[in-house]
Amino acid sequence: MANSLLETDQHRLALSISGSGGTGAVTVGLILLDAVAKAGFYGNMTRAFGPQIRGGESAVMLHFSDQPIETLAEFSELHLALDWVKFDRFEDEIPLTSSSLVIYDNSREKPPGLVKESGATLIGLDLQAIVKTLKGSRLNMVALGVVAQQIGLASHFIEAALQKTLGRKGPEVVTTSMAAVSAGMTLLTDTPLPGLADWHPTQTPRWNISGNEACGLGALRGGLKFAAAYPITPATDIVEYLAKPLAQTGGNLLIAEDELAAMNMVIGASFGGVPSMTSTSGPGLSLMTEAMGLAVAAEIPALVVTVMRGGPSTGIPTKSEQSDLNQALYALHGDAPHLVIAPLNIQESATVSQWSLRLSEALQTLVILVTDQHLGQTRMIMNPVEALDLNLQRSQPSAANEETSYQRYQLTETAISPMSIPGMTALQYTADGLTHSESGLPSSRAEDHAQQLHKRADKLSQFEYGDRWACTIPTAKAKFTIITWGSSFEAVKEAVETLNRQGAAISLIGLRLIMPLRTETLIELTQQQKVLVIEQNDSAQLYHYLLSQKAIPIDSDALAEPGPLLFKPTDLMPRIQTWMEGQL
Amino acid sequence: MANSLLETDQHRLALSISGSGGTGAVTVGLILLDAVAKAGFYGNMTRAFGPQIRGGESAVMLHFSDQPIETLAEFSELHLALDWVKFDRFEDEIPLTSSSLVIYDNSREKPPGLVKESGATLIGLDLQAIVKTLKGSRLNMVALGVVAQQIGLASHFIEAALQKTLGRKGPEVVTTSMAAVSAGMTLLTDTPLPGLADWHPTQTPRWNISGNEACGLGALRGGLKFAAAYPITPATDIVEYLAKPLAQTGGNLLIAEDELAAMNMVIGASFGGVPSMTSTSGPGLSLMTEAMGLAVAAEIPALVVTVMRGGPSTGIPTKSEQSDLNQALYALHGDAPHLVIAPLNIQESATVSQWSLRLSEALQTLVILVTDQHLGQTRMIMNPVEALDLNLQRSQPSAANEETSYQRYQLTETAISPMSIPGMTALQYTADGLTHSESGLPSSRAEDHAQQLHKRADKLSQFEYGDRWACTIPTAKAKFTIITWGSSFEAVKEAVETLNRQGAAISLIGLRLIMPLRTETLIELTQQQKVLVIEQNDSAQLYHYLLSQKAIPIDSDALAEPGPLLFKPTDLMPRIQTWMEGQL
Amino acid sequence: MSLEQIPVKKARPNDYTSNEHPVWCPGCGHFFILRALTKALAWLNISKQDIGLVSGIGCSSRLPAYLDVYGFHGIHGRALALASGLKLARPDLTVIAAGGDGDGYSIGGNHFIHACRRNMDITYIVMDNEVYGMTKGQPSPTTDPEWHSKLAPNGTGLSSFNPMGIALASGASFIARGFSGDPNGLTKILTEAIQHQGFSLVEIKSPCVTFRPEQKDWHKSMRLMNVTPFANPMEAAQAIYGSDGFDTGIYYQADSPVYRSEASSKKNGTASEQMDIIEKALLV
Amino acid sequence: MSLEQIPVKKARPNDYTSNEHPVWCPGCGHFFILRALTKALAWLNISKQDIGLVSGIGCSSRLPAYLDVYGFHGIHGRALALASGLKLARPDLTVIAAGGDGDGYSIGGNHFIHACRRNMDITYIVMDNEVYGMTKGQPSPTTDPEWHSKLAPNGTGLSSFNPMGIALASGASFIARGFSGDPNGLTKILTEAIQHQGFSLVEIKSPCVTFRPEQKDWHKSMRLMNVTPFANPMEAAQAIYGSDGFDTGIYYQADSPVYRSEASSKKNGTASEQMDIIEKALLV
Ligand SMILES: Cc1ncc(C[n+]2csc(CCOP(=O)(O)OP(=O)(O)O)c2C)c(N)n1
Ligand SMILES: Cc1ncc(C[n+]2csc(CCOP(=O)(O)OP(=O)(O)O)c2C)c(N)n1
Ligand code: SF4
Ligand code: SF4
Ligand SMILES: [Mg+2]
Ligand SMILES: [Mg+2]
Repeated sequence: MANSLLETDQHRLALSISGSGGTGAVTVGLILLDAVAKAGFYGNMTRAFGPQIRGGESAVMLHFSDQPIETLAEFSELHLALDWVKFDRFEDEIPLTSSSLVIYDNSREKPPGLVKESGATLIGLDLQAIVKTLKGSRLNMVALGVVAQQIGLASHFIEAALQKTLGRKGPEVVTTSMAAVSAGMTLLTDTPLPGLADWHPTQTPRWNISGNEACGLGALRGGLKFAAAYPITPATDIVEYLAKPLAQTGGNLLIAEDELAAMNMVIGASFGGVPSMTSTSGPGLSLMTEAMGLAVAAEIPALVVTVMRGGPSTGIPTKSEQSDLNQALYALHGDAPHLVIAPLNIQESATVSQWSLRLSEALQTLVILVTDQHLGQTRMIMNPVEALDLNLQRSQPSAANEETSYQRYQLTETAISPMSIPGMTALQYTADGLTHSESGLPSSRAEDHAQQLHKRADKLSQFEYGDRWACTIPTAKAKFTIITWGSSFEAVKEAVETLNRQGAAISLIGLRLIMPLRTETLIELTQQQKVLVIEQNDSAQLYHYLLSQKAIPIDSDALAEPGPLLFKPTDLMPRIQTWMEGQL
Repeated sequence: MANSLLETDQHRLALSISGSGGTGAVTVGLILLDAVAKAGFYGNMTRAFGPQIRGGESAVMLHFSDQPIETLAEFSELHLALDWVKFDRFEDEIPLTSSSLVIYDNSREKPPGLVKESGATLIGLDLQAIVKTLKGSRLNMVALGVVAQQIGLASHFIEAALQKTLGRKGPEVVTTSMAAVSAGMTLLTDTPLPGLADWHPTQTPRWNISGNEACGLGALRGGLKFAAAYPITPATDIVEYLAKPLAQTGGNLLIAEDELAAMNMVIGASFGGVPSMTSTSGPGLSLMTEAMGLAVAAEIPALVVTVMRGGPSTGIPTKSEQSDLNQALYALHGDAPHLVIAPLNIQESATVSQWSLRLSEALQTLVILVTDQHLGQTRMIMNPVEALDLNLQRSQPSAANEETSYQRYQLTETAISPMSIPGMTALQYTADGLTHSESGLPSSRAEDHAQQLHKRADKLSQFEYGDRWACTIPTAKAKFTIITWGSSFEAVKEAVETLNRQGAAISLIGLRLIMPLRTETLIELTQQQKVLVIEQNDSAQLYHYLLSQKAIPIDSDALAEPGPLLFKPTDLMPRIQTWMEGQL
Repeated sequence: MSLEQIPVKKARPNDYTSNEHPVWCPGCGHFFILRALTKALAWLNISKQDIGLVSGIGCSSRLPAYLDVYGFHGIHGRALALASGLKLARPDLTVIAAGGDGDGYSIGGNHFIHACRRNMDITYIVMDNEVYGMTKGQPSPTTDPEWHSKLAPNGTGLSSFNPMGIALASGASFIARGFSGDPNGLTKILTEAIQHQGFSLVEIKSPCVTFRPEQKDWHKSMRLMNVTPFANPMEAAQAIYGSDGFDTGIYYQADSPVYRSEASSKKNGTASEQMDIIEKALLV
Repeated sequence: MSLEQIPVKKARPNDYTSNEHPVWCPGCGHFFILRALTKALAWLNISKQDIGLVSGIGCSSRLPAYLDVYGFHGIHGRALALASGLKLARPDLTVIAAGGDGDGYSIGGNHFIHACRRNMDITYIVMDNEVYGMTKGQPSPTTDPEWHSKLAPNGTGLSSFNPMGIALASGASFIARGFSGDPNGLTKILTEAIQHQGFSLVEIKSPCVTFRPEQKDWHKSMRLMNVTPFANPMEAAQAIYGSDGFDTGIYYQADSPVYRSEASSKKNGTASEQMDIIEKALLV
């Protein structure tokens, strides 16, 4: 089976496309993804860029399947090179093997050494010659035709996709492009690749969506009515996506002058009674630190989505890493309990963000939703995800009681105090980030301080989160348990499933609710186990956090590696095996 | 022995003074402290204020001894009330017992119920009558005379202290004040207090210094030439102290528009080759988070002193807490190793800050020096502290080599790269917070990323810090070890010493170098021990950190309590005892 | 505020005060600003529950708790960001931001210029005592270059910040200077500022009797309500730059485009119909 | 820089360039600014090792690595704070800060106004393309209110930020507008700005050919070096407000007090003698 160092029962196909600035490699990828989707399949697409802002080399990696698929391809079965300029930059991202097929335009430079050394089958075509014969056509469209033919993708799917992607440029552009595609389809009829031919298309509706869009969608479903943000890679897409839907649903998007403003705007709007969020990445989250503490202390609901990239400092802005967990957990000064939540894959981004926004409202607290560049910017063809049916509301005081004055931070059984909203008569109060008593008035008494500190911790720790806190995949008689989170989950899951099929017995836990940690349940699940924590950062942040909470056995181990390259199931498998052997 | 729930072989005397706005309680305290110092003794003074900015009630607590003393008094032996306005606010800070003596002006309100209930001996004097007889005199000066007489403090010491404190207001003020003091000294000749009479004065020179001043002094000794800061309680005193000495030594103090600016100014100055620092507290440190990450990534030496106060958010700005440890350790996004250091008492603030500044230079890294309101704002009479003799220099490249171009972030054995300074010929480079290669040029390659991440971690972990990393006080045959840090240290130490004298066998570790943690040494010291971690915050931050590093046994316990009240040795003793019994 | 919402009973200033006694030093200028504000609110007869009063940190920023309205005592320097979020999310509220010269012009400077530029319908009250009062007497941006303090023993040497000039250059549509020692003039300015549609800067000289005792003499130099408003920015600029800082009144009032919430803008169909459209757009 | 230090050999622009090829898109205006800067440096014949060039984050902020000087590619919005620390600590260096309109006027706005006020001897180069280039096309403070983008599908509706007006109100002592398409004029402006004692704002229109392709037409509307400098702020204000944004040249140049380092100021005795005095003051 194709691309099958892993044993799996689904069909898969892995393609990649590269080209220097202006060659249109990304456009080919977007059209292919959409066309294959229209043909009834699933897939995902990631991008890689050179250091140039634009006009530099870029590449896309596509992974198709007849079933939902989140993992990236392990190597490229078919690579299309629109040219070879600086191709070596993508060596890590686009592994070629001797079973790869490489198609390129032989009117330009020859394939570089590393391509030849891979042992891949090289097919140079004179694409340029075709372009010359077709007025207004472009090389990337001819190449698209070649690829479509190679993978057995019918031309009407391409045409529909072209219509969607290029339609706004006018019907002529579509016609010209389609002519080029058709010409390309005749160029190479010999097809060594199994392609899509014997795959079973599905008739069910599917979404073409990125993780960042899914995240925004979930917030909208959760009732989002206000967002404020400052652009930052790789999070900007979230608010760019939200701009129109928010306007459609009577909400507002405020472009802030900086992240300090964005976070405070969110707090102001939420104080006004409106479900609110912001989105950012590490450097921006750093700037939000102080205001996030205000949300905690003044008990203002607020959702902050942080899309991690390589760090520290400006780091690697366009690539993925899971190294901002410590920050999400611990950046705030003082004892400042809040929620830290992470989706395990792109598919669930929408539900997890909906849940997160509702939790912020119900618990009147800060929720930091942690995703990363991979989860956020990968584009997926996937089954639509149903909205959750959640009953998590901001608790409001009943009508004012003349006798007793309103106590904004009143102690209650749930430790959640009813929160009045401007406009409600006789329930005025002043929200405050100073240590305060139940009334909200400033106090520096030890008793008030301890009382409110405990209240804020208790409301989060006592809450019943249900079993959405983690995805647990137990395996009968397992002696080993692997714990992971975020974008590492799918690769780890595939590795574990494959090993289990090969006879291993490993249980898997993917954590969604990272703080407050479901410590007791974790202890139950892991106490008789050898535990390995897998994460994509240099200092094993999740591992140390779990140790700090005594949630895993003291002899647990970590497999932690910094970004920007994602874990691959086949790389993980031998490492997990070695680890298991070391435990015996 | 006075104030001696604790057994100690030193003389001690505990006083307190309170009064509403304008009564001059603080002035009396400052003069007493200085006069007792001039008499040849030691002491410390802390202050407490009501919520008013000024004009509100305030109180000072003084603890004197014939030997160096850091701990606060456990209860007040002599309390002077200039009036009783809102005295109940200080109930926690000024504990009165049946052995307390309370002196007050009986021309005003009567002592409140809680004073009577304490069982203290109450002595009402008609101070106001004296004031009326002496033109220009003030009630607080008469009262000062009463207290001086009570504690057996000779009038020439008061006069010298008055001269120092009030001298700049002109000789007349001093004369009038001294007349009032003298009158006060005749008012109450009966002295139930043992007082200073049989104490042995020392002839050695001593300092009158606050912890914040000591911290600034240490930095100056370390070669500080640049500071930038934005005012914030309780850290402002550091830069207020530095203003003149920096000008005297040819350095600069830049008042920044905010903390974002302050931190970046420090980085800019340090890039210029000049040892630099800033000082702040939790909210300000939050704002410095992003720039601190830049110092780490670009390897720019920088010292950040954070003086903790009650948190989260604005919290309790004028009082102490140890709840910003997590922030100091973990706030930075990405994997961002740096140093976190804390002095254990006021006495050593000068040496620890000198060491910290030099470490930042030698390791080209960010050092966060963590103190707190108590350590910073307590004023001490103490023995002068010698400057350290440290040989910790910023490594500089030797003259440019025409053959090979300068590599700013070159890998070396120590993982410290020679750093050129603007002005050095042919050694130009660009410092960068983007992931970079050895040359400093941006790179998003996994290999460069891992290499530089490891380099930055290694230079800190490999360094030989010597035994300044902790104050370890081993006890023979100890089964118990207590670990603590910062301003909790002195109270814990006193409790442990007393328990040990009573037959317990407890070892004590006060951590100075908190990150990177000397894990192996800690394991050695604690592996056969029952361990208790004591700290002043709600979530047991140090305890969880030590667990996260596997530095203490998994069955270790925490005694963590939020501020703003400091730990007292006598409160700690039974709690430690109960804990020890629970371990058997 | 639509006509129906106006409460029938005419409000009195005291209706707007809370039971909390201010922490301010006796004689602090901020007391009079509190008083003038409650008078202006009473004059305008705005319902207490429809007022959002947000602030930063500082003596001045303690203001919200002294009024019986919806208050937010936020963090240092961010009052205008809080206010902007609140106003955009809740256009029905009367949103007022308040704070000090340190809060607004030093750490809050960026929000200040961008709030001016957005020109949302917010009234911004700056209680300017040319010092950081709360932290016990450090120079602020408006401090005289010669003023000696611990932090700047020889003075800062920096010419002082020109808040009204910067507000004008940044796009504020209402700019006034008041004096805490002139409660009537100040009440009038505040009334106009709150009524004005757009961003109003009310810069108020307010003595800090504790750390700047010499400011007790300000009342001798201030000229009360001697300024006449211009609608033309160049004329206003001339008046602002031409002043020695002791003139009071409204310098500038213009009818500039106001940044408004889309929340109220008409849309087709219900929210759930809109969500359907949004979700359908994702289909392949 | 004293006369002795001037290198004997006359420098050429290429002496100041590094070997790194800019990551900018072909045709980006920033290329021409790089070129003009090296020309100005060569003209002034400043030693490479005596230049500190600091920036923030953005396409424009990539500048330092393309020069062979001491560079600092800092974090977004903080170039001026870095520069201020560097200049105060090292008054002997020629300190230049550079960045984009987003970096300088949005997130960096507070440092911008306070750097103007301090009037330290720093040259600030803003490469203004009226867009966030690096993050792929969001509206910046200088963006036209009507420009449609993903983030503001109907335009921001906000009147655009007036950097020169704000700089003037904030106290900058040299204010100019340049155009990347006019290398000679720009070189002249930069030369003057670097020579000027005090804070110089050089606001340069620099097309972003990728996200604002319509800016390729700017060269049709720009008027090259048609402005004459004023030393009087009101006259300069009139010229700045009166311009449609397409005039170039130096608008304002004044001889205002410059904030200088104390590091060089005379003191009595050696550093260690001074430390003795400092320590003695602590004795009881
Ligand atoms: C981030 C942060 N930095 C610093 C402070 C300390 N701080 C509190 S109030 C204040 C200045 C207050 O001055 P101003 O705004 O002029 O108000 P005033 O007290 O003079 O009325 C400062 C610096 C803080 N609370 N938070
Ligand atoms: C704290 C922070 N917020 C946001 C970003 C993302 N960011 C990088 S560059 C940039 C804007 C760049 O625009 P501009 O300064 O105008 O420069 P240009 O790219 O247009 O030259 C932004 C928002 C960041 N790096 N750091
Ligand atoms: S310190 Fe100054 S500003 Fe603060 S309350 Fe007192 S007088 Fe007012
Ligand atoms: S995106 Fe725009 S500003 Fe950035 S390099 Fe390209 S053209 Fe220049
Ligand atoms: Mg002030
Ligand atoms: Mg720009």
